Amino acid sequence: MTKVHHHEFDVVIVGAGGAGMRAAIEAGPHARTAVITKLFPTRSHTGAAQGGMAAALANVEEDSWEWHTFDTVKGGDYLVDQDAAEILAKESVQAVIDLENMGLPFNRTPDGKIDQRRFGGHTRDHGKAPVRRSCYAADRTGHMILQTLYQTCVKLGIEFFNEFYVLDMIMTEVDGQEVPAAVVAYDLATGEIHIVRGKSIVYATGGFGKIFKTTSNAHTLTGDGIGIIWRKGLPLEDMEFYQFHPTGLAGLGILLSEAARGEGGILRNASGERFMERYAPTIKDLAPRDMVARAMANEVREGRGAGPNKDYVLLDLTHLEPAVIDAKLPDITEFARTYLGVEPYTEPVPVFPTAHYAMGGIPTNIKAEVLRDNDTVVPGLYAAGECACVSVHGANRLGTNSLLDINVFGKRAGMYAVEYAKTAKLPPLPDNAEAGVIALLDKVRNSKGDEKVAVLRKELQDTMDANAQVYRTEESLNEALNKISELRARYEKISIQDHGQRFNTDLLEAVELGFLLDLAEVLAYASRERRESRGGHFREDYLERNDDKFMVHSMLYREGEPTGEIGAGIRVDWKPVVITNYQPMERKY
Amino acid sequence: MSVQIEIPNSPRKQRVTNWEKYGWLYMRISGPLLIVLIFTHVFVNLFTGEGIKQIDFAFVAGKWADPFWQWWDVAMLWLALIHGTLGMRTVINDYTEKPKLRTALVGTLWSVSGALILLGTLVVFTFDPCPPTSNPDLLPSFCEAIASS
Amino acid sequence: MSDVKEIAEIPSFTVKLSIRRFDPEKSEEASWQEYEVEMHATDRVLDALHKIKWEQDGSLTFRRSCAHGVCGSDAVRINGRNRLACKTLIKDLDINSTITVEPIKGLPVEKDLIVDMNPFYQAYKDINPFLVANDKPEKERLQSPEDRARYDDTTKCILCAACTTSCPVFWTDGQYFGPAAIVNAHRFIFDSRDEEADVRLDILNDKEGVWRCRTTFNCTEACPRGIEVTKAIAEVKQAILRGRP
Amino acid sequence: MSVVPAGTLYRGKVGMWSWVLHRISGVAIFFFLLVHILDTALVRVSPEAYNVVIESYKTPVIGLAELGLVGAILFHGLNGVRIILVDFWSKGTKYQNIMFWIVLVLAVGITAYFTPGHLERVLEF
Ligand SMILES: Cc1cc2nc3c(=O)[nH]c(=O)nc-3n(C[C@H](O)[C@H](O)[C@H](O)COP(=O)(O)OP(=O)(O)OC[C@H]3O[C@@H](n4cnc5c(N)ncnc54)[C@H](O)[C@@H]3O)c2cc1C
Ligand code: HEM
Ligand code: SF4
Ligand code: F3S
Ligand code: FES
Repeated sequence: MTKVHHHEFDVVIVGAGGAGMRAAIEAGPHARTAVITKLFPTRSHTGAAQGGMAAALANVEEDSWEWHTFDTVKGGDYLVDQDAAEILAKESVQAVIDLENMGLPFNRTPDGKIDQRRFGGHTRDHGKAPVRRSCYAADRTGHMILQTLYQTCVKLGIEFFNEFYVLDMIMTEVDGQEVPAAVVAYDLATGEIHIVRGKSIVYATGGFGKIFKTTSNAHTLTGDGIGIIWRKGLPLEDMEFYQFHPTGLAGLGILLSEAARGEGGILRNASGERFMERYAPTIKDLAPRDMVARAMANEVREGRGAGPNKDYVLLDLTHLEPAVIDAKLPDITEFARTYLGVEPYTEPVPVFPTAHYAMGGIPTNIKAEVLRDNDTVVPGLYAAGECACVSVHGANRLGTNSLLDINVFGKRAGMYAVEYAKTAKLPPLPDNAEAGVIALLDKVRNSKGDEKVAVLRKELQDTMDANAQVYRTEESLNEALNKISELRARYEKISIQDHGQRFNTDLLEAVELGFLLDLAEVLAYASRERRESRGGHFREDYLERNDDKFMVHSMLYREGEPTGEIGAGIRVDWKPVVITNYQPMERKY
Repeated sequence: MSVQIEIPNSPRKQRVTNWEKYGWLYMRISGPLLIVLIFTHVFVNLFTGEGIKQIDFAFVAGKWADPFWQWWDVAMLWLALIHGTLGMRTVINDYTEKPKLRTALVGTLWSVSGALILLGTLVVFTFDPCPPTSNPDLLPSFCEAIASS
Repeated sequence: MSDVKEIAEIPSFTVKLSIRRFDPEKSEEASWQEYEVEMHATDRVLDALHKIKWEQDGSLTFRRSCAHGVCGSDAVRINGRNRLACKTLIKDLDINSTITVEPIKGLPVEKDLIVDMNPFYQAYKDINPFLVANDKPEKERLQSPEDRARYDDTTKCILCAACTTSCPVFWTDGQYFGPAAIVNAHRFIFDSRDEEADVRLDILNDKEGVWRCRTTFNCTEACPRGIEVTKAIAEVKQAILRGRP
Repeated sequence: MSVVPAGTLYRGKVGMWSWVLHRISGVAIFFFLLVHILDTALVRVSPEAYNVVIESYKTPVIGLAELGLVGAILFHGLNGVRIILVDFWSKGTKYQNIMFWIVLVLAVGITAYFTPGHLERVLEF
């Protein structure tokens, strides 16, 4: 019998990345708060973020939050909810100041203010010229944010449950409404189960890049949080919009921040041509990511790729002063040296797009409350960060807007979760709350087939890279969906080798694969249903943006168990986009 | 190990002054002094003249007849022994885990060192270069002069 | 379609790994187990561990996340030295002899390459690793680029524990705060905005504080972030002697 | 919870091995010093007693050990200076490696310089 432990809190936060800890800092001092995380907090993937965090501080040149809003809306190909984008841009200044006050070591201007630099898609006065809006700490901004937030949590004495995998959420009915009562977590160290009850529950579990092969995401970004929400029958929004970052180290996917281009790096094809001049004549290499990524993929497709297989392009930093590179881009140049053996001072670095960021996720409103349909909230349930979709990123996220998102909406999630917890009662816990997780684990543990987790995962990633990446068609997406159905069937026949209780990562990788399959399927399905090209979603069979039909968010619902038929068990619905100031226009840079 | 809830940070109590810093500094101050003292000592005793062969009672008595060498050797004794004892204490602290054993060993160490420092100091200052009952051949040459006077 | 190939056709070869296995559910004793895997020169030790786990022995247990040296999960002892498995390229090791991989030293081993990190984190927390500043600025606190540069090196720490568990003094009784805690104290002691340098200096003036460092430089050599750890410790020692940063 | 006994030896570099040597030499010198104080104290007993003990210092076996002692003192002392420089000189940590080799060369060199004469004296005994 697995041992089951019970805990009660006011606010339960799942995930200790930037969003989770930012929420904890708001909640901790006002309510009994627990943070449950499958990784030790400072190992969360927020720490990998490099470039910076956008805020119209106007420390180095004129800037305003309206311009920032506009850039965000335009960058997201107008699929952005503009009320949310306004909040993001307006509250960005305070978010940066908060971090600085907590101790974050931003780079400084000569007069001691927070320094700012350029970043793709951020412009002055509605697209006139690039603006310096990204606040940064060398190319370790995410690292510094994560460390600073963790330090603040230590200061506040926040309670963490480290290396606890949340695998299920218990819903219950209170006053005729479904509300979350608890999350069920698996303690990696002991294999025991913990039921953590809370009045409000915040999801901040990050992304799911591991559905792709080439990705900048960590091995642990398997989308568990989003998967749990999905399995509870709650909807997911805009899942077709996945960002491919232009400059991943070729073959590896390790990210070289856009800051490299912000500081003057240039993309070149095999013949040394600065090809972005052809695709985005005004801002060239600093065009939004989806455009650059597609341009790169196109160069390679049309035979202008570099290297022995002509399958990548080159990021040229050689014209920059080594001192500038050392001061502003130390880490990413080290990646090039360590992993490719390329010296960025003198040689261009091989790069190719890498799966990077999920624009979609758990739908929320601007109070970070999770939605159960287009407008009804689930009381007491919150989500923030990459796992959430407040829709500030729309169809394509601007660089530096995600670190901003996790801070602004992480903070909001914490605030509103506390506010709710102050008046709410602890929802009753249904009997046998642990049953779901125990069944899930036992199924994997006892399965006696001959399929291997790693093989299935690799096949999934391969098919996603081949069929649902930068370029997509009805055909390729159907192929992906077919493959996923096949993998789903084979997943029933997996077996694992480790049957122990302690630190059983073999078991958890199998569970994580289950979530990956779910999310890959939703992504491919949503991509197929969106028969247009917009932002990060590019359909070769529907080249144009189609505002008449698709100026809407997709809302995906799980209806029943997947049957093995393509897309069976998934239903798509649509949700209007909130437009305040900016009417959709063609996106040109 | 069941629940791994981290211990929230609790404010730290101010502790009494500890001597670690001074011990550490002492090692670094005595070190260079010891270089001068010991290297000269070794040089005079082993490199110059007959080297090790010259060392006997008469040699020692000859040196200590001069207060300069008396003070030299006493300084060396104190500095080196305290330096060595502090060093040995570090070594003991590193390799003993039981507090009792640790206290016992360090206690013994200091007792032995203290005793030896006292002994050595006494020897140097109460030393008689020309003990009257001894074989004059073993004594330094100046004893004859003293004896005959 | 866009199936990314390796940079150039890289030759593959067989490497032997000897991994220190330990599972208290099976045996009280740890033992070495040998594996052979096909690897490419650009692969990292983490890739080899994954290959073994995914293809040969699912019970092999280790921590990892980011796979490019920024999260600090996978500090292990490779060929006798503390390294991040994800930052150690196979080609940089001698592939003609067996590569040994074992858990970092001085923390209780839980299973295979996983150690109990709690004592390590506790030492970190003990130095008050957070900014203490009581003024309430309206905007950001100002800090000159020079003042910012003063503590830049030690802000890079990812708490991987490679340094602390390479320190011979830490191995002796595990009571020493260890280099990582000192590095993180340094980060605040020399931050011009911080007001509690004296408290931190006092904490590190402890019996188990900086004075236990014997300048063996293992920490500096092990740090995957290239932090000059021993130097940071020396600076803290001097600050304690001075009584101020 | 169990601490599994260490596997291989940690392969530290110069810094670690210099510390190992420093510690071994320090402990060795310490014990020698204890003995040395006691034997010197014999001068208070009688010249005969002192001389008898001192004679044993001049035998070949002990004579060889004395070489080791000289080497140990040289190394410990010079390495002590290196440590002090690492602690107090801002560039000390940068040059610790090269300083170690200087210490070693000096210690070995001076000991070697001293060896022939000393051996001659103890061997003819
Ligand atoms: C290489 C890279 C560079 C980037 N650079 C930038 C940049 O320059 N600017 C920018 O704005 N954005 C950048 N981004 C994007 C941004 O960093 C991320 O989107 C953001 O950090 C996500 O934060 P998060 O808090 O939502 O999630 P994460 O930081 O990923 O945290 C997820 C947390 O959830 C926990 N968790 C997950 N599943 C479970 C579970 N089942 N049970 C318990 N806990 C769980 C994890 O332990 C972790 O603590 C970058 C991203 C990458 C990958
Ligand atoms: C010749 C001049 C000497 C110098 C310059 C010197 C210098 C030093 C220094 C600086 C240390 C501290 C090392 C550290 O903190 O890491 C030290 C340690 C030590 N010294 Fe000396 N020393 C000298 C002579 C001696 C003598 C004569 C003895 C024996 C009595 C001795 C025994 C020790 C011991 C036992 C240690 C501790 C070693 C350790 O902790 O690893 N030293 N020495
Ligand atoms: S100082 Fe370096 S080795 Fe030590 S924990 Fe930090 S990053 Fe790791
Ligand atoms: S390894 Fe240890 S002894 Fe000092 S220099 Fe580093 S802390
Ligand atoms: S896996 Fe993150 S540091 Fe190695």
